[in-house]
Amino acid sequence: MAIRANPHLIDELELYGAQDVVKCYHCGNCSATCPFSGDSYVFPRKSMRYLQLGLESCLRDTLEPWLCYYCGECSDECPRGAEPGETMMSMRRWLTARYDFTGISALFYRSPKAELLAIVLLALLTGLGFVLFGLSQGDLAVYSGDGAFLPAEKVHLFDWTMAGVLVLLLGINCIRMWWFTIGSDRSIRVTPLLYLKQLFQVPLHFMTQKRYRDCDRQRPWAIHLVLMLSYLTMLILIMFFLHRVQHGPGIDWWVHGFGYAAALGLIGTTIYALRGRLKQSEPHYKHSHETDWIFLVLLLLVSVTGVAQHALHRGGFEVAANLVYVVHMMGVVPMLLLEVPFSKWSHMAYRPLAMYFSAIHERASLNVPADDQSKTPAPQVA
Amino acid sequence: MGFEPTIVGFLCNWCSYTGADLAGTARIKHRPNLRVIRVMCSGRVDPTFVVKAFASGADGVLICGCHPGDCHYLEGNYKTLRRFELLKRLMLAYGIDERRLRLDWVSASEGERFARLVDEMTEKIQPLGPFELGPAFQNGTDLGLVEGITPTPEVSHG
Amino acid sequence: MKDKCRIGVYICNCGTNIARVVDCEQVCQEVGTLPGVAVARAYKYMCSNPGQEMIIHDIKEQMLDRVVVAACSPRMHEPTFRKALEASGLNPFMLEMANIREQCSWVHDDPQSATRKAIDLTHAAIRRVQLHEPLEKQEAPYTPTTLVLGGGIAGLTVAMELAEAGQQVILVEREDRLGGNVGRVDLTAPYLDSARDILTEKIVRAEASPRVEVLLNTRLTELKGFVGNFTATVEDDTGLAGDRAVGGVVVCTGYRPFDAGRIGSLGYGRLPDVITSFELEQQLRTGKLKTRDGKTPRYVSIVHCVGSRNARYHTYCSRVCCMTALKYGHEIKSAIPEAMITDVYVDMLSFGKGGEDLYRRTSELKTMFLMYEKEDYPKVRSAEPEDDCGMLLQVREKLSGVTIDVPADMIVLMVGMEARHDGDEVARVVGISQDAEGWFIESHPKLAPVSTPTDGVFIAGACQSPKDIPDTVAQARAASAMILAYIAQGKVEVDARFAEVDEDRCSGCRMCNELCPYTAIIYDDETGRSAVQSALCKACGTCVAACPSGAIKARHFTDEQIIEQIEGVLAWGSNQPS
Amino acid sequence: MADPKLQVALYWGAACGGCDVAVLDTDEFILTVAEVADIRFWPIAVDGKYADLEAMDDGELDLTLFNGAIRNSENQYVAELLRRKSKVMVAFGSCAHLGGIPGLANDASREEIFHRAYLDNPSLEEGNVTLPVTEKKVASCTLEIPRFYRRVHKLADVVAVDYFVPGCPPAPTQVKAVLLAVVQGALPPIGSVVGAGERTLCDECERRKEEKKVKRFQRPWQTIQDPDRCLLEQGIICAGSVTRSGCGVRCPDSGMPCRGCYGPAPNVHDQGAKMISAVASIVDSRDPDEIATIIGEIPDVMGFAYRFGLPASTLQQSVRSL
Repeated sequence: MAIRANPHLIDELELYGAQDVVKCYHCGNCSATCPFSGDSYVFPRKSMRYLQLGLESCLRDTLEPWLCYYCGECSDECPRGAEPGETMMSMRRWLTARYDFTGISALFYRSPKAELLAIVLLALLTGLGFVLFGLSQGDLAVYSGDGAFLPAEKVHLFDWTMAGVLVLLLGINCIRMWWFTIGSDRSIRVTPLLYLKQLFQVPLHFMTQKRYRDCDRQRPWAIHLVLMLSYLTMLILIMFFLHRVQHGPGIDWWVHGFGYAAALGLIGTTIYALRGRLKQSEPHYKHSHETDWIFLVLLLLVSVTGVAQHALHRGGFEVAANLVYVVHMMGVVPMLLLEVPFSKWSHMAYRPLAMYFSAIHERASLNVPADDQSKTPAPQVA
Repeated sequence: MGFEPTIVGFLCNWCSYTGADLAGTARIKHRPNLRVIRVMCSGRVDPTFVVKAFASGADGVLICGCHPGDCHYLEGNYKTLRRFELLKRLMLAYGIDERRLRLDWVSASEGERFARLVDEMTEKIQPLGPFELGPAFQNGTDLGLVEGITPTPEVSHG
Repeated sequence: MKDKCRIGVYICNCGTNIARVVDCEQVCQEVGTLPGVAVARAYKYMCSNPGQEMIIHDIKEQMLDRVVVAACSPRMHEPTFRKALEASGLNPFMLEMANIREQCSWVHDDPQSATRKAIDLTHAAIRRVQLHEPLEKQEAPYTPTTLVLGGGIAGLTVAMELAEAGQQVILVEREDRLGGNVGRVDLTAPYLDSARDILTEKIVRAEASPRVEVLLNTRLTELKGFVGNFTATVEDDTGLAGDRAVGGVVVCTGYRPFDAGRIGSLGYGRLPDVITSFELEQQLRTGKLKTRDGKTPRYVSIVHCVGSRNARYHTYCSRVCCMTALKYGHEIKSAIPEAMITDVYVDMLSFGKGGEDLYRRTSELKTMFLMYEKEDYPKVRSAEPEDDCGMLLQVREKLSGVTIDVPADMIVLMVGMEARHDGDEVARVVGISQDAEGWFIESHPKLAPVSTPTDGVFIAGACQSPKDIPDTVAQARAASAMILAYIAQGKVEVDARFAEVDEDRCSGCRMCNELCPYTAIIYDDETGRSAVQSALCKACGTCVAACPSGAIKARHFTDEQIIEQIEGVLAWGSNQPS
Repeated sequence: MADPKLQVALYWGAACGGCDVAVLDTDEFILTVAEVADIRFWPIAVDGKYADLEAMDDGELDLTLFNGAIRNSENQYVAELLRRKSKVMVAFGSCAHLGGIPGLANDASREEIFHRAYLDNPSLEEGNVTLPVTEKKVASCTLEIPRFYRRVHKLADVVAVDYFVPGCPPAPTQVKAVLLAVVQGALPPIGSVVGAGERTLCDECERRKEEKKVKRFQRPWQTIQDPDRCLLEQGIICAGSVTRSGCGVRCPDSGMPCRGCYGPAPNVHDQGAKMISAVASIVDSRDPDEIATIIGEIPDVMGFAYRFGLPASTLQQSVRSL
């Protein structure tokens, strides 16, 4: 069956940050140089081709943009200046929007102003909510313990509720991702056992980002891993040890040790990334979409306010600590509610999942009987 | 050492001779059995030359011209082809193995093809042994020639 | 003659090129004892100055009357050694070369058999040279008027070049206007300048020039004579014929577009909005870019290689279509900015000056490029109402391996160039040949690109092979230069190698008359004899081989010389016990 | 040599007798010859024995006209004998000149010929399996008959020949001219062809000649010919163009194509090869298949190329010894 070409697809991707796609003339240098590209998944050229030809459904169903960590080798090597690395990045944004069933993601990516507006509105709403809530609960001068302005257990409950909503939203999007990439693919048969056997891929890639190490330059991997682990540590601390984190005045090194390290990691890597994007110092920092800035600024804000409220609390400035706490939450809530399911943060789920799905797909393709394979048009892009 | 045939080659100046030169320039090795005689066009090759070559001891004769349609002289090679067809019939009537006479087209750019042609023809003639006419013609004279009398050739005078 | 010969034989080592495989000393010794050989020497470089001087010295000191040089191919150094003979007062045709490099040392490894072969070839040359005769070149005057066939960009360029050099030109055009195919084009690739600008000025100047006689609706029906001395018969549509004396002819008859209707799957003739590139040019020239229904097309698809690079139609590349297609991208976009352009191509050949830049600029217009397999033309069908476009073009896209439907409101077929239907008539009249595709054949693809086997007849432009305007103009100017060189000399040299009929032997059987590709043989009814016009003869020797009376002699390639050579190469073998 | 009269011998080798008749066809001129010449030996006309010949002195004869080819040992014996006895030896007629019609037997071996002549011949009496042998012992002596050679030779293959008179048979006017030349002692250099022209038949042929292009070759009976037009142009294979002039164009004038009995033109090395070159050249086609078809339809290639000259052909001449 012929697939209808959509000549407007490039225009659409350009809203997601794609640039210079038209310059590509398919020499294949990008795929040849890419340390991740292999026999089963050959990119970025193939995805570039889908994009150029406006093969929307092909592009929607491919996992390839997620297998790219954007080390930027391809863009460096491209003889035409077609920026395949950035195109892959923009495809990830576009895919995020396609996985998102609410349409919010698409709105945000295509209109950063809308995202900014949503963040500000949600932040104000959060600020107002927390102030009103705080006032109803306790005293602005009390940070923790009885009569605390924002009691840890209540905040904890809020966190868990929010986590539930996030998991639900992201979960639905992940299922959609599964359906597009594996579930609807008639050319392969995946047994439940295979799903089970490959499940280890998710935590493996999530925790180690190990594929990123295949990149010639190791520093991006290190930065990315530190950021990732810091964030994870902080998440675990907040979700499970919030009380102990906030409890004072003594320092519980079992908890705070991790917390400080994580805070340092978060602030350090975000500043590094921001600096890099400002100076365009590395290939993957050369192009910045508005959502990249929003994400980094938000993360830095949240990290700094988190550290600040903690420091203020430890320093005995309880009122200030509480106020900063509210500001912190004004950052946290939009960041989690908007960034995780609808924007850049979602890749923390999609990428390990893509690793998992690709491993399944690869093995399932090997199991397809020969006659089936002949019916399936083999990808011809090298 | 096995039988090494001697092949006389008539090569047209513009395509085949140049192609043979190209085989040289490109150092494409081939069998040393061919003796090339350059003619301006394969159309110059009078069947008389072919019978003379066989009569003088050639084991094979190769005629090469430009590819049909590419003749430097527009269509000399078509005339060669016509003569070759009829000459082939005469050779068969003499009981000569048809592998000994070959017409082929070699362009100026076909050095490789020329070299393979020479190899192929040499290998085909090798098992045939030295040139000979059909059994009836092979019978030499059994005359009792009287010594001192040499047959007079007929001379022409103008 | 044979007994009195004094032959000098020179075996070249060519450094080690020959000597590495061939034992030159042995060759020298064996041939040195042959009858007629006065001196035989081996030397490291015969073509070098000392080598040539050795020959010149020997000719003078040893009273040599013939020379054999066993060295490289005669195609390489025959002129060199002929000059050496001339320098010592010997007729240059008293030389024979044995090719023991290209056809011996370079292609054989075994020294023994290579040396044997070298001896045989040298022996044959020695036998042959004994029958060589001194030959003299001849001269004829050159008429400084030039006949130009075809009034397209090539013909106009030749006409103006010659006219501006002060020479007379007769410009013959079959159609009723000058300009040819370029006259049907809007802008030109890659700089998007107007074809009209290029052409109009030339046409106006040609029509105004007192040196250019423009004959419209006219054909050349006969060309008699030879270089410098042709008589051209031209005939117009009304059947009015006249003879013109011309010295040279430049054939600039151009090409015709491929008939797109031959490829059914593309829908030309079946679907109204499938048009050829020339039809699009027409729309662009009038500034009305519309579908048949008068709508503005939103999707324009351009199919490349229509009739080109395909085993069923023409295997060659038509050279201009890719760049023209890219040009359309710009022209259509500037007319309809919102139009989406798709180029369906086989290979994007954006060679030459400005080509790659045009490709880049076109791709920046977000032109969609789809690659198809050249034997697998896209299929065009009418779209359904829900498709939101006029037609769908189905392409098996090669770079993605996906079969794709491309929406299109207008499909432009880049029709290739084809040899003109009347090419064979032109070829026959002027005495040049065509390749399998019908293009006129040049003397040498690299070294003589505008010359033909018929001296004084040149070809320029797309009648020789598909060509763009710059190449066409370059060829036209090259042909003009060739003509001007003849005119500057005022005379033509006729090769000393030609066939001649011995009137005392000719029996008037007329066997040879039809065989001559240059119609150089004239039969005289009165005497009942045939004769060769030496200026027209190219020395192919076909008539010589056919002459049943043995009356035609090919100078420098006589029966006796060749038979002597045959016996020479076989002399050693026939002396061996079998 | 006191006798002023010319001493002449005529002899036939492997021949049909036509050449002898051609001499008689000079009509009353033969009487003129008789006035100036003594015919010393002429088996067809006068009685004579080999013994008479053997008894002559060497060089006693002034002239021998030898017609017929050398087919057997008797032919050779007499040829050598006459050569010794004669000052001038003339190969008279196609058979002596080139091998002639008997020479066509060269494409069959002696065994095949014997088989055909003595065993398979339809006119043989059933059960008759008599084969000739060169020696047969009978009661008192041994009988000998000449040995049948493996192949036919032209006269010049066995003896030195001074002049060649071509033709099958030589045209009487040419015979007359030759005899006259001998009588007058106006002979050209040794080895010359006499009694013939220096061009080809076409020179004397009155038929209209145009440019030649042939799509189909055929035998005379297969077409209704234009009596005024060149036969070859009509697709009838006429050997006139490759045949020495001098015969008087008798065949083409009678509507029959020339068969080549006068041999090749002076400058032509091999009549058959030249014929092939000339005839194939005028095939009107550029399509290899069509060319093969047109050429393939030509009947009996050997027969038309070497009707009278197979023993003299270049290739046949190249086979000299066993």
